[in-house]
Amino acid sequence: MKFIIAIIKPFKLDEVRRALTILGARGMTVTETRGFGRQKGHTELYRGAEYQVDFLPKLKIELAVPEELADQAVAAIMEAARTGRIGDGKIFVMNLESAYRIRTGESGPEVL
Amino acid sequence: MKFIIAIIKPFKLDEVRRALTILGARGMTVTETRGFGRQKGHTELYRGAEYQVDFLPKLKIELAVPEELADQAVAAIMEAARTGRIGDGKIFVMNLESAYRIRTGESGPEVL
Amino acid sequence: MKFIIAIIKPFKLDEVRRALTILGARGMTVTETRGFGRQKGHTELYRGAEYQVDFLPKLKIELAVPEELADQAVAAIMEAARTGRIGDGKIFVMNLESAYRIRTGESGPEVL
Amino acid sequence: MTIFRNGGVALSSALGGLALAWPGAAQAEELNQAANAWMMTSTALVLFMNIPALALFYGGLVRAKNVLSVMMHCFAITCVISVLWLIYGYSVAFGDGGTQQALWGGLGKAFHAGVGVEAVKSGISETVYSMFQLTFAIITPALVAGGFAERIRFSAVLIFTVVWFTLVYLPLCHWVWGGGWLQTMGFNDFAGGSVVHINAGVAALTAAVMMGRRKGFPHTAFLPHNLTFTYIGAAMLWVGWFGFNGGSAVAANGNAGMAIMATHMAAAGGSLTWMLMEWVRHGKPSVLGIVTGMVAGLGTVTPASGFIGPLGGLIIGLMAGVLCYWATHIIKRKLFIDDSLDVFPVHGVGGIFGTLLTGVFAAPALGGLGYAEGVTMASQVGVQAIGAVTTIGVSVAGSWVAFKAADLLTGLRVNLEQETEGLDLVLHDERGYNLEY
Amino acid sequence: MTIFRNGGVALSSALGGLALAWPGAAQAEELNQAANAWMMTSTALVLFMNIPALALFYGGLVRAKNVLSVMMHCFAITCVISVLWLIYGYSVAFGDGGTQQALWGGLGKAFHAGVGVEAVKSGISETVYSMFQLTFAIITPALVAGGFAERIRFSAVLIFTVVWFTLVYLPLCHWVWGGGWLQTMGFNDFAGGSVVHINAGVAALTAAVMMGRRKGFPHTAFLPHNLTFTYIGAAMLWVGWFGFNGGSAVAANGNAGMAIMATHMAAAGGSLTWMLMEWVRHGKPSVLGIVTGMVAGLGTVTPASGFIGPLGGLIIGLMAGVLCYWATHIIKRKLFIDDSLDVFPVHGVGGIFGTLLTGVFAAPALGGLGYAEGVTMASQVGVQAIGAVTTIGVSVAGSWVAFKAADLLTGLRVNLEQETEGLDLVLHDERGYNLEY
Amino acid sequence: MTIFRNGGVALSSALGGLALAWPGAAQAEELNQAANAWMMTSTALVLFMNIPALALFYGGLVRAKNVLSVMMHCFAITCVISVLWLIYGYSVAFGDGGTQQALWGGLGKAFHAGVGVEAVKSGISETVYSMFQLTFAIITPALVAGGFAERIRFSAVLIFTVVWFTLVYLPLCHWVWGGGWLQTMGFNDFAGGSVVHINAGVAALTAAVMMGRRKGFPHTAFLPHNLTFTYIGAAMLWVGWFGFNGGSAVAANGNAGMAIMATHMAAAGGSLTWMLMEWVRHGKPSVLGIVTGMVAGLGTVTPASGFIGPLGGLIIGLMAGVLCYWATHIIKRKLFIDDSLDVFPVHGVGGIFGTLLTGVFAAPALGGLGYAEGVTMASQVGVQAIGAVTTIGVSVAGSWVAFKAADLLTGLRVNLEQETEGLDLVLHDERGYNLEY
Ligand SMILES: Nc1ncnc2c1ncn2[C@@H]1O[C@H](COP(=O)(O)OP(=O)(O)O)[C@@H](O)[C@H]1O
Ligand SMILES: Nc1ncnc2c1ncn2[C@@H]1O[C@H](COP(=O)(O)OP(=O)(O)O)[C@@H](O)[C@H]1O
Ligand SMILES: Nc1ncnc2c1ncn2[C@@H]1O[C@H](COP(=O)(O)OP(=O)(O)O)[C@@H](O)[C@H]1O
Repeated sequence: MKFIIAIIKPFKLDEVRRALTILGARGMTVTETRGFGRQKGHTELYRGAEYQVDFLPKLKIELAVPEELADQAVAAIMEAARTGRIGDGKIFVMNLESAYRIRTGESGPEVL
Repeated sequence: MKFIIAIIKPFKLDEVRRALTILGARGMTVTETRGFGRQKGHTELYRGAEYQVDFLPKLKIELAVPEELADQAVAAIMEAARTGRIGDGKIFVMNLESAYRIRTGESGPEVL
Repeated sequence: MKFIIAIIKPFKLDEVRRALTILGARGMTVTETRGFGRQKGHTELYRGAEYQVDFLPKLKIELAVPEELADQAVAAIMEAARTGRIGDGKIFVMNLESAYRIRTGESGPEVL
Repeated sequence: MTIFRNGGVALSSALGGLALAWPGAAQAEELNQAANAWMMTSTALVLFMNIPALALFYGGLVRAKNVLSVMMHCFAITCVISVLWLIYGYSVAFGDGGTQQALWGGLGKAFHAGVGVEAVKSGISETVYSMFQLTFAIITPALVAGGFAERIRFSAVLIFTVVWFTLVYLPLCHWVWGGGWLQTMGFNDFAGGSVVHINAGVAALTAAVMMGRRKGFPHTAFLPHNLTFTYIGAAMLWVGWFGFNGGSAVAANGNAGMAIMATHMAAAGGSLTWMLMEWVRHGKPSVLGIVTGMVAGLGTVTPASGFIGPLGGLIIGLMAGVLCYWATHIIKRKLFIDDSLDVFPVHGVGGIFGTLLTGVFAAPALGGLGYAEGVTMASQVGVQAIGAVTTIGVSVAGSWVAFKAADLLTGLRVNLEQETEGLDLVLHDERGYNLEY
Repeated sequence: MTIFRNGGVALSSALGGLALAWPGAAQAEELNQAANAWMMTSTALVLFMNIPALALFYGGLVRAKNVLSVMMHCFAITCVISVLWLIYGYSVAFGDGGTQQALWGGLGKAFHAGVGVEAVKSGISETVYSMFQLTFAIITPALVAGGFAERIRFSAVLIFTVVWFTLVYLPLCHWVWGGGWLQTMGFNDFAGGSVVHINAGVAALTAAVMMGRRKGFPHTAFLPHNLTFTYIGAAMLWVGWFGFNGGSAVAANGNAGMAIMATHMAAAGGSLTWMLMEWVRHGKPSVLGIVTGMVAGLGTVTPASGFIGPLGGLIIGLMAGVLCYWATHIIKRKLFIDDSLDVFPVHGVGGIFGTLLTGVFAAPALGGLGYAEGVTMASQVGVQAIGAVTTIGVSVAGSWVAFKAADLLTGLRVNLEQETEGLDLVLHDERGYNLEY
Repeated sequence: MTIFRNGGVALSSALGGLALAWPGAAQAEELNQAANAWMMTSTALVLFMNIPALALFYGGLVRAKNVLSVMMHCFAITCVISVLWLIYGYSVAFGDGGTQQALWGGLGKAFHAGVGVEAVKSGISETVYSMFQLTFAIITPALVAGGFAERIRFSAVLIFTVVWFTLVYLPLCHWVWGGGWLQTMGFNDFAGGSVVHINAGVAALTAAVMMGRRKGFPHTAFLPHNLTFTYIGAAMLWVGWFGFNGGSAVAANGNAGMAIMATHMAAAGGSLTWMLMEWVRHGKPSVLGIVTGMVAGLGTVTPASGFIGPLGGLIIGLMAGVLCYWATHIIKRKLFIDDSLDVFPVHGVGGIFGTLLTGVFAAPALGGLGYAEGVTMASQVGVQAIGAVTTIGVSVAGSWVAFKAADLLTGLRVNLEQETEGLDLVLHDERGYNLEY
């Protein structure tokens, strides 16, 4: 199994979720984060002074998938989250050794 | 060492923490997240219109443990977090290559 | 590639980011979390009663780096985040199998 | 506001009120300091209804990324209208229009010319009279902001404000309260059922139709980002409404007291029926529901508040809660119009209904204070209908012009990406909350 | 409220107040417009104390998942009580009970019958008199809500409100302020030490005992989710209390001014001593501590506020801060009673203490305004004790009946899982904050 | 406040105001109940300006970890000053100083001795007079808190408050409003341009210089953690300012009404020009900008508000928005002084400017109400300059002493780590928000 971490622009969440659902993913976990990267942060005004805000609001999607779905999931996120402008985000894939469903105690790819 | 990620229902935090403490875990990190899964979200009223809210509040527990404690930790979380109703959450286990304590610079399982 | 997770004291963010930037890291993702560990939480007053608050505010930094930068990155974080007092935090390193840039579809260490 | 202050006089003495003269003769009046004290308080209360009350009420309802933009609308409108009021607004609405009095008040009092420290109007300082009226002129366009929230450009709001104030608000205000033709005809709008509520509701609906829906409407839930703010705003509106309706008596007498009591009962009634509607239809009552019912009750009772008793107020409120609930449902769920914060179904529908009911509940048999000489319930309701229809017509036409002007000059809407990013960052380089540190 | 308004007259002329007649003769009185203006303002201030002030104060103290439920209590109580007040509340409390005047006011003024625009009572419009009193009837059960917060069913709150208002609030209100037996006996409660504060505190304690503790009490820290709200609410309470106590003079004279000053000093005093208690005992002063001390000072000075001088107010406040601090500690940490928001130790204990002290600090030697003819400090304190004990007795009994009724009809508490999930989602399908977008 | 109330009398009768006698003769005056009603309302409004308004305004501007500390400052200052006021403050400022009247009011009214229920001063109850003045004494040191926010120790704030109130506030207050030498000289400060705004601004600047910068200044952005709070606070300040300036007429007459209107227009003007400055220079207008402009307009018009017309108010406001914008820029970006919440550039600069302009816009040709007999614009501006310079001098010296005393006794600043951790946890064992559950 694979553990996919995707950092995306917040307003792309709906599209990404839809794309993953179509693919058959039945669960995911989303966290608000702040990202620092090539994309420049916005300016904030403070009584006439301007400040650069480096950290931008991003969403992190964590998604555990069976081995065979990993590539498709990456591709689906990539397409759904893309605006083509800097700051679209990153996808990281790691190896997932085991997965359990708390409710039933089951483990393995079928719990995902 | 193993890196355990558990997604649980928020009100189970206390019990999970207690179970892990009994087991000997001396640290963990908790993050608020929103989960999407089989459990249906709640309805919210908005001036007579009803809306389905898909993402549910969940907590993510991150816990690094020495190899030999991993299974017990998973079992402990599983038991403490279970209500038996849909949405109880998932546990994911990954391989942890190294761990450091910032304060001392030490590394290895003994920092956990 | 490596995926580094660092739990640090919130007010050390600026210093850590600076240290990593000097090292050449061009991106990272930061999340607010609450940590439980050896460091004792603070006391909160509530109308004459005192309560111990166990979970302390921490920041989690996620940083994907090319293999060869991993050790330096760990060292840099360690140095920048250290106050020498209990609760400084931990660094966890895991293996990162693949990384993608959403905007371009590229993958590999060069997207980091 | 009308009959007791400037218009029909038959009733006012029966009520033990002050003898109120026609504007032209105001200088000779004596200052009633108690009334003056109450009217300064009322002025503060009505300003309070806009900032912060309405800003909180509306601000809480939008998503976090747009909270500042909505609050900015309320604030900037306050500033712009205040300046225009000093320059020509007060004069056009409340000046002495001479032979054209039926239509407008002329420019004789532009820049508040002749309104000195000692000037008295309707028994209070003319400056206080003017300030009190100004607060009404401020809150009306601010109410409209609920219709175009979460997608309008800030510059468009400013243009709309200037044009709409001039073309829509000032004429209606003069006609109904400044000695214009509707007032002469005997149209009764005590505190703004037509001038404020119908007017704002219709303008918001016009805006919603002209601008189109927010991205995601009607499928996405635009959940209020902070219902505690909406609640606080609602509570402040309730309290402020004592000044809005109670102050419209322009006196610290029993008429003001009775208006406050009728107003209060309508708020309670509207809250309870909206709450019950939800309980019955959805199984649970909500905080947003009860406070929306409150606004419905208050908006609906406003035109009647000075002519009725507390029981009349309660009944109007009870009806308003049900009626506006359904109106909201229909606009949003049947007609799919994205009047973002439901201004039309609450204020517009409530205002129309209340303006008509004013003719009914004034009947002494219903606990009301009675009709002017020679007037029957039927004839009064007829006049009320004329007033309501006039307001709707003027508001639709003028609002269309105002938004069209804004569209041509700067464009009405932000683009889709900006809408998704949120107006606060895009238009103001700010965010409402930075709670991290 | 009592002596200056309806009761003993000896003092009132000495104070340069209005000549105040017995209710029955009210129609003949002349309207004092200045008093009327001030009383309308005071009415607005006291309504403001409940919504939004108390809603904020309480709302901030609970956990985020219950904030709306608590605010809903304050709002729904406002609506329900208002309607009941119009139907029978005002009449029972302030009507002319004829031969039964010692016990209740009868139903002669049900539906505000006979309370016209021109009706005058105690020198102000009777509608204003009634509205002012209504706001007291609203805030008292709302205060009780602090005792059952975070675990009660919403329907139970509604049932409690109706029963308790009828069985407990109205009788006490009549006895103390409406010409009932306690007033006749010379019991002095200027602005509600007994009727409001003892009463609410005791009812909250009864609720806490009957309902049992919240899950986790006393080990878990139920941290206030938003102390800024609690602070804002406290600040608004302070300001609103000028209307609460100042308005209880039912006049815009020196008595009102003196009551405001004494009130203000008590607030300052209570704040400072609670703050110092914390500083000494815990090493740090807290925001929650200082504002709780303020409420303690205000609640305690309330019954005395119109009979004392500013120094008396300050001393009462200083004592209240210490006393209520300890009372809170004992209830929570020794008796382990989960009166969620500490209503009894702050309002109940403060109210009892203040009601007794009213008899003491009225002494001219202590800067007070003196006693009625033939009354000594000892005899006055005795009467004060009778009033306090009566209030406690009626409140315990009536509260028990009210909560028992709610329990039988709909159940008092949500179940454990619902309690953990939070009342906002479970009972209202809403959440206070959606700050993500 | 000066001329109409206690001082030059030439003008007051021309304005149809009350005949106002010298303090010493006050007891013989008759109570004007309407004025009393309005002044109690104004008192409530000005207290409201400090808590919660200023607490919200300031609290929203700091980082989340310091929000409670700032709110605590406002609250504790309120309590401490109130007690000191009762003990000696009122007497020193407004007592009858006899032969030393030019310098101070003596201690004859310490503990409010002789200020009974029936005491009347300037036509209102002396308790009300005192309470109204007290609210000014409260808000002035609270304004200073913006200068030392986010790094001061709480105990240092308390020490500063006691010393500064005694050495700086009371003398200035007496000199300008209590019959002291500046008032005798004809210095005009209607509602506190010098006593409140210059004074607080200069003290804040002194604090900022003495304490040094916050860690990270000027490179790090100290973003407001909650601009919605700042907005709400600003809106409440606007409304409350009607009591601040309108109440300074100490009457419910046309003078109060005119002051309110001029005040309102200045707020609108300052808001708009600050907004435009940002729009032109940064491309976007901000919420923080528009509300800061409002405060600039209000602070600047304060000394003039009772002497000018609405157009004068508007012009003063328009100028204030531009001037204070630049002043803020220069202090922060050129001089790198870390006056945390910009108290000096907004209140100090605005106050100085307004104090001088008071001499200009009083000219009838500019819509003003005229000069006292024998006074010309030039001579009046000269006297105004003397008043401004005096205030600056006294405030710099006294503030230095006050902060030095605090430094010696307890230390001024928390250490670096505490500063980073945040004052709420470090000093008060609390956090503003616990929104998780
Ligand atoms: N090396 C990295 N490790 C972890 N997160 C990263 C890394 N690089 C970028 N990110 C995340 O991805 C986001 C987007 O990256 P950025 O460089 O701005 O643009 P792009 O994705 O278009 O290259 C960042 O805001 C950050 O959250
Ligand atoms: N494949 C997945 N990857 C990551 N998180 C998941 C995944 N599936 C479920 N989750 C998380 O687990 C939570 C519970 O899952 P859900 O399907 O609702 O019920 P259950 O755990 O009882 O099967 C979800 O809300 C989500 O946060
Ligand atoms: N085993 C663990 N797994 C995950 N996070 C941990 C673990 N141990 C500690 N942490 C995190 O590191 C933080 C600091 O740990 P703590 O034991 O308090 O001090 P120190 O880092 O100095 O040993 C904790 O607050 C927690 O967030």
